[in-house]
Amino acid sequence: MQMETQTSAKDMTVEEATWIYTKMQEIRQFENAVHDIFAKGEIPGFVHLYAGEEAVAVGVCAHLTDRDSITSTHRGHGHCIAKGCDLNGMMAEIFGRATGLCRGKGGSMHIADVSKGMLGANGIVGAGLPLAIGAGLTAKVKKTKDVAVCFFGDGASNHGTFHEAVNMAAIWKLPVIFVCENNGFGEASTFEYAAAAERISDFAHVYKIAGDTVDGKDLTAVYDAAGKAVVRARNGEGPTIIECLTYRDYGHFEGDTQSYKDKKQQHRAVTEDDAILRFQDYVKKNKLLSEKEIKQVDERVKAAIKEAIRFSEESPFPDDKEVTTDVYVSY
Amino acid sequence: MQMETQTSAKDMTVEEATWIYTKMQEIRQFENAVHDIFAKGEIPGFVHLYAGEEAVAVGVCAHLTDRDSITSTHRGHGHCIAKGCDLNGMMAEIFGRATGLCRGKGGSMHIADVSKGMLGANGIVGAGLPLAIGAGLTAKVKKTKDVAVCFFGDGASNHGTFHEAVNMAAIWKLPVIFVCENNGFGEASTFEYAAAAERISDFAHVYKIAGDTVDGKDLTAVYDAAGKAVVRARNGEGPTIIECLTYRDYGHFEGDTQSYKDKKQQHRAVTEDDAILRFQDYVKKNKLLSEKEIKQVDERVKAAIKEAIRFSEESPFPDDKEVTTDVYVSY
Amino acid sequence: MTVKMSYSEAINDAIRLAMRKDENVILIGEDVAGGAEVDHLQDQGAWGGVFGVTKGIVEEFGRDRVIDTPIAESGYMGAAVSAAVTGLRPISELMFNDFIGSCLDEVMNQAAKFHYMFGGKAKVPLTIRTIDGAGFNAAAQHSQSLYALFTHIPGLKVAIPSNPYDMKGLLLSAIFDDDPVIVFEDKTLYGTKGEVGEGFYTIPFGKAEIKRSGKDLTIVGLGKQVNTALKAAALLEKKGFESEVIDPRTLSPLDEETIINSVKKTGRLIIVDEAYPRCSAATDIAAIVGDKAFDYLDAPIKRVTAPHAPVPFSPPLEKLYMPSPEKIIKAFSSMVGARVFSAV
Amino acid sequence: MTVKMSYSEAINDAIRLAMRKDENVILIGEDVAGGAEVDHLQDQGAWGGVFGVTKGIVEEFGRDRVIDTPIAESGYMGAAVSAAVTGLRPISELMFNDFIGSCLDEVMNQAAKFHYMFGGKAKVPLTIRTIDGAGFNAAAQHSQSLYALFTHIPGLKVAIPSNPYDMKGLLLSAIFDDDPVIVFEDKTLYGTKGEVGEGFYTIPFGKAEIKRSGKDLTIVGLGKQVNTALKAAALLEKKGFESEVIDPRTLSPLDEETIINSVKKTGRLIIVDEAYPRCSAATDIAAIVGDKAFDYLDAPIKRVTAPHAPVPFSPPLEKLYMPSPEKIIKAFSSMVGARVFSAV
Ligand SMILES: Cc1ncc(C[n+]2csc(CCOP(=O)(O)OP(=O)(O)O)c2C)c(N)n1
Ligand SMILES: Cc1ncc(C[n+]2csc(CCOP(=O)(O)OP(=O)(O)O)c2C)c(N)n1
Ligand SMILES: [Mg+2]
Ligand SMILES: [Mg+2]
Repeated sequence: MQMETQTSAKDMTVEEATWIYTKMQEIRQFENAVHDIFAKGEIPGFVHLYAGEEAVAVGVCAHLTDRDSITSTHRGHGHCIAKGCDLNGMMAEIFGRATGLCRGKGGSMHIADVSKGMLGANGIVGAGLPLAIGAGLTAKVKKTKDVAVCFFGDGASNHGTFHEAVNMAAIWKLPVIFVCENNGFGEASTFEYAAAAERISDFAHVYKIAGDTVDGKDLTAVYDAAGKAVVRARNGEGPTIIECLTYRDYGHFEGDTQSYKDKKQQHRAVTEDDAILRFQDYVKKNKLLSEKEIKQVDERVKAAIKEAIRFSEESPFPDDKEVTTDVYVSY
Repeated sequence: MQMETQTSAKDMTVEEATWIYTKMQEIRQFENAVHDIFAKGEIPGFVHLYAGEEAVAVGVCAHLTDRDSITSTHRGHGHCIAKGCDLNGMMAEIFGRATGLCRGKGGSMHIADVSKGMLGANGIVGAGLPLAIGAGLTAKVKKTKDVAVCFFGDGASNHGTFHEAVNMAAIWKLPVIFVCENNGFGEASTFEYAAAAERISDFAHVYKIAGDTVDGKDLTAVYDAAGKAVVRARNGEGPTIIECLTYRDYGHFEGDTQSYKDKKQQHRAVTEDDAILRFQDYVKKNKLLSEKEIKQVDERVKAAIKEAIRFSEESPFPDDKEVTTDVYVSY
Repeated sequence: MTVKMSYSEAINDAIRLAMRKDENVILIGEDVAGGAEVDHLQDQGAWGGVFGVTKGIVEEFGRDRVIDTPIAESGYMGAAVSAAVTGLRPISELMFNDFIGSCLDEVMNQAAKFHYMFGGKAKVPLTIRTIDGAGFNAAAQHSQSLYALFTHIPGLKVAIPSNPYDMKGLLLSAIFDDDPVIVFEDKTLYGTKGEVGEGFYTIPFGKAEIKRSGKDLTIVGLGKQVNTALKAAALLEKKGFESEVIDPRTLSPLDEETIINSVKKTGRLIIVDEAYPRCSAATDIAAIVGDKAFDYLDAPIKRVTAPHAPVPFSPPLEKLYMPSPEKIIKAFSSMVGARVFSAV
Repeated sequence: MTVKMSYSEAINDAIRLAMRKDENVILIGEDVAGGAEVDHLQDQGAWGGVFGVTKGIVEEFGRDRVIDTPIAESGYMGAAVSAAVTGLRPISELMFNDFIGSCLDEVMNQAAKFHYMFGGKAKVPLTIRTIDGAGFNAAAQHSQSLYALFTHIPGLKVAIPSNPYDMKGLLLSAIFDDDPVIVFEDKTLYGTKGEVGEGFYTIPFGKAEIKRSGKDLTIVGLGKQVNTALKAAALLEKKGFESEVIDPRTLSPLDEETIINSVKKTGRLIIVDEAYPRCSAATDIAAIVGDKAFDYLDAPIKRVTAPHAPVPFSPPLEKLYMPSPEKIIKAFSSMVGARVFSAV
């Protein structure tokens, strides 16, 4: 977000709440739309949807400006939207069109917009972790106050890059925030099976950095944790691990039968635990947004997503010569 | 060692003490000899000496049989000797002779003897960690009671493979013991600089496995910790991290000026803290070996090293055709 | 006796046969079963790999021998290497060959070098199964065909089966081979059906298959590009040219003899390879044949490959990126001269 | 004006010049300074890399720009990649090229692909310096020459300087190039002295150098093998044959034109490459020239390379392993016919 944010949700302004709610809705509706279009066979390739995890991306990115960087994952649409990527450009990218953010050459797993500090979705699990260190290093060397956020999954926490990155951020006191989206699964394997650690944030203690586990379905909890971490990072106080307990509403990728999910848990996740429903309650209870204003946002977003689809469908595919352009800046 | 060992040094037999002291001396004298010969320019390649860290390799391997496996590092001579590799074959390997353990094709950084459970010194930092998992996996799948020990440095603990391996050993409850030789340096960088963690054994807590830090210059401390870990591993109770605080008497590799070392610490390491001197005191105090018996071992080892050098110097270089043999079992 | 099976089923069949035959064979990788420790899936598994190729294997052999790993390629690949050294015959799945970036050391510096570095005293009977290939709109990080990297490394064997029959036979050879072997499974071939031998059989490494014979042109197709070669051959036949199409089946070892003998007959060679063009298997075969069959060549050896570019996502671009029968024919036309070619 | 300098000094000089010129240039890697946070070394450093190549640089530029890393190649290489994307020009040292196994992903799937995958909207001005080469008895895991792996990957540029002058100019080009470049430093060349230009200069990529000209044979030598080629040329001269020796200087891009023009004149080509022989830079050049200069070739293109084997430790074996003037002459003799050759 480009406006000044608060460190604690208690002080959230109407303007902020509106931005946050809008972004959460954009993610949800974008993903629902992609899900439907994929089912119809109109979207090619591998697609991993972020629906259900909105509170994480938005709660964190609310504190960031375009100068701050984020690194992302294969499940990157939510991070892109939260970081301010253009919906038309994103959707067109997923459609493989010339008007896509990457001119159709990247696709769902590689959406990026460096001008917005979004350093790219990434098809390689764990790859974003060291990349965040580099953005943090640039901030340190250039003595800016920028921060770098690394979104990564519970599954990625078992990859060596997680530890290499956290250790480097810790010894160099880099302005890097490690945001783990612990949605309980790496593909079809549970976090409990694949990871020996009880909590990923437990590692913070050993690396002697700040760390916490929060309810990742609760926008305000993520917002508060990230707010503190960003302030620490900007003040040169070093990195933080924030583990957000969340859930993905869809399968690992589109096409996944999800036999490994517990039906009750899945039901709870999309009803009482749902991040958007809970944030709606919150803004209403705290008189930030009214029921009517919420509906207005929903409608605005609906129109925006519809427009993104129209834009994409009507956009041309890239020119033939694009196969071999952009391999090098010069060669 | 092939004999039945005790879990606690308190119960150490004379036979054991003799074996242990002999192995420690073999390592020390072997390394001193290699140091001298290297200085004369008779040994080619990169050589990393283990002198000073004897208590670690010997204290651990005392509990192992040939069926148990160890994985090693670039600083592998000590592990080889402790695991029972032939001194002549080792020295000849370092000399690049046909009679070497690897027929001269491996050299110092790749001495191996799979028949003794020594899975190879390794030129790649961190590589031994996953390899130990494999040996542990074989034991588990084949339902043997064998254990696998991974020796690795403090520097290697910053490599991703450390975490990938420990996590896998933990979730699968493998009979793997992670023995960290924390000698305070990874090349010319201190452990304190390169690692954020205070103690490498602190990770054990997060991975929910056993772990401890011991005085790696004290043979009995290593022996006790390893004894317990081996029993646990054989009983199917899972992995252990043992961090041994030690010191390397020579440089990182032969030729290193060691400007980064604290002179006082270096002095203490080779005098009052010296593992061999301390074990001599121990065996004398506990009436396991007399001064005279110690001297006899020293002399026997001296002769053995001399013989190893003679053997190596008189051994032929490999046959020309060996350049292209052993690339494949069949091709 | 043969039976109709998909490429994917042939893999599943081979793995089961190997696991029945030798209890030291294990299958290890990310979600090769799936659903580990989930009550109702513990025995039956969830996925059987991202494409369901190993589905059901955990049901037959249990979790002790079908091991789901954390996302830790260095970790489990290194484990597979030394499990092989210490007595097992692991089949280790690297989900996509693009992920070799996370575990090249274990393959290149450990598995490939142990036998040599240890003076012949260690064996690494490891099989790596991995998915390669473009054509699935999986974009730059999930569409590569990286077999050249592995062929470059001495100590590794490399198989690129193009059809269900070869897949089964080569995979079984790989599993019972005492050297580390990497077997490439083209993701676009999984659904392809073909006649597969019943029961246990192996196909020796280093034996190419002549898919059709001809006297005017030799086309070597790598992996699924054998099919592109065959399509081009059919089109060329209509033009009156007889192509000999060769599937090398393994790149390391490479059956130079079959290719060279064919070129001695035809005088012309086109290599069709969807991998990157530089330092590739295509340049490798071209260099070897250019050297050893020099006197028999009537035209330069042509390579029809991907351009020197990552794999693009957008479907029309990916299509342009790939070799095609048309590109093969164009190459051939340049070899015989456009005039000769269009004259017929 | 030139000044006599070693290969190693040329590197040091280039890095200092680049760091003075642009404050965004940083040097990062394991012990590139050494002795971080050790009181008496904090300002002066301990090692300057394992071979002392970057010694003194920390003294001039300080620890903020000369960054010692933990032993975490994925970690710091990934960091260097995105530091490049976000505004720095990192020089990242991969101590030995053999360690690419620990960070291939960062190089192959991140650095090399960002510009393309992101539709040209990200730049990765990253320079990777790495040590390669056999001849040092450093055995199988510290002696490889893996430039073919990188040349295979689109999006990377690859330089293989063979002498101090080229090293300085190519390294400076690399640092100020907006694409990721990997520069290979042959460990056996560090001590080699030669004339080096004073001050700042660059050598463009994709421009080969003709080291000597001749009409009977073209020899392309890669990296330090240029020297082997020159030795062979001197011996051949005594036999009455004039060799043209070419140093391509960069493999990606490759100056095909200079090589092909030479072959058009000489009709014969030998490529000398100490790397593994399969899917190598040698096969690459052979395939390209075999295609584009087909009509001019009087003899098959020969490759004098390492055998398909890891690098052996034992000194006599390593010597046999390497290309030599004798092997080049033997190859030439096979090209002109032993009779012709010994007749002269
Ligand atoms: C290095 C690597 N290994 C494996 C994969 C295949 N893969 C893609 S997503 C995924 C699961 C990731 O789990 P997690 O990190 O928890 O993220 P989530 O999908 O839950 O958001 C796997 C194994 C990959 N893309 N990269
Ligand atoms: C992957 C890899 N990175 C870097 C190196 C170079 N290197 C060799 S030994 C070493 C230091 C290792 O430190 P540590 O693990 O503490 O072992 P020690 O030398 O202290 O026994 C380094 C960086 C290497 N061999 N492999
Ligand atoms: Mg997850
Ligand atoms: Mg150390």
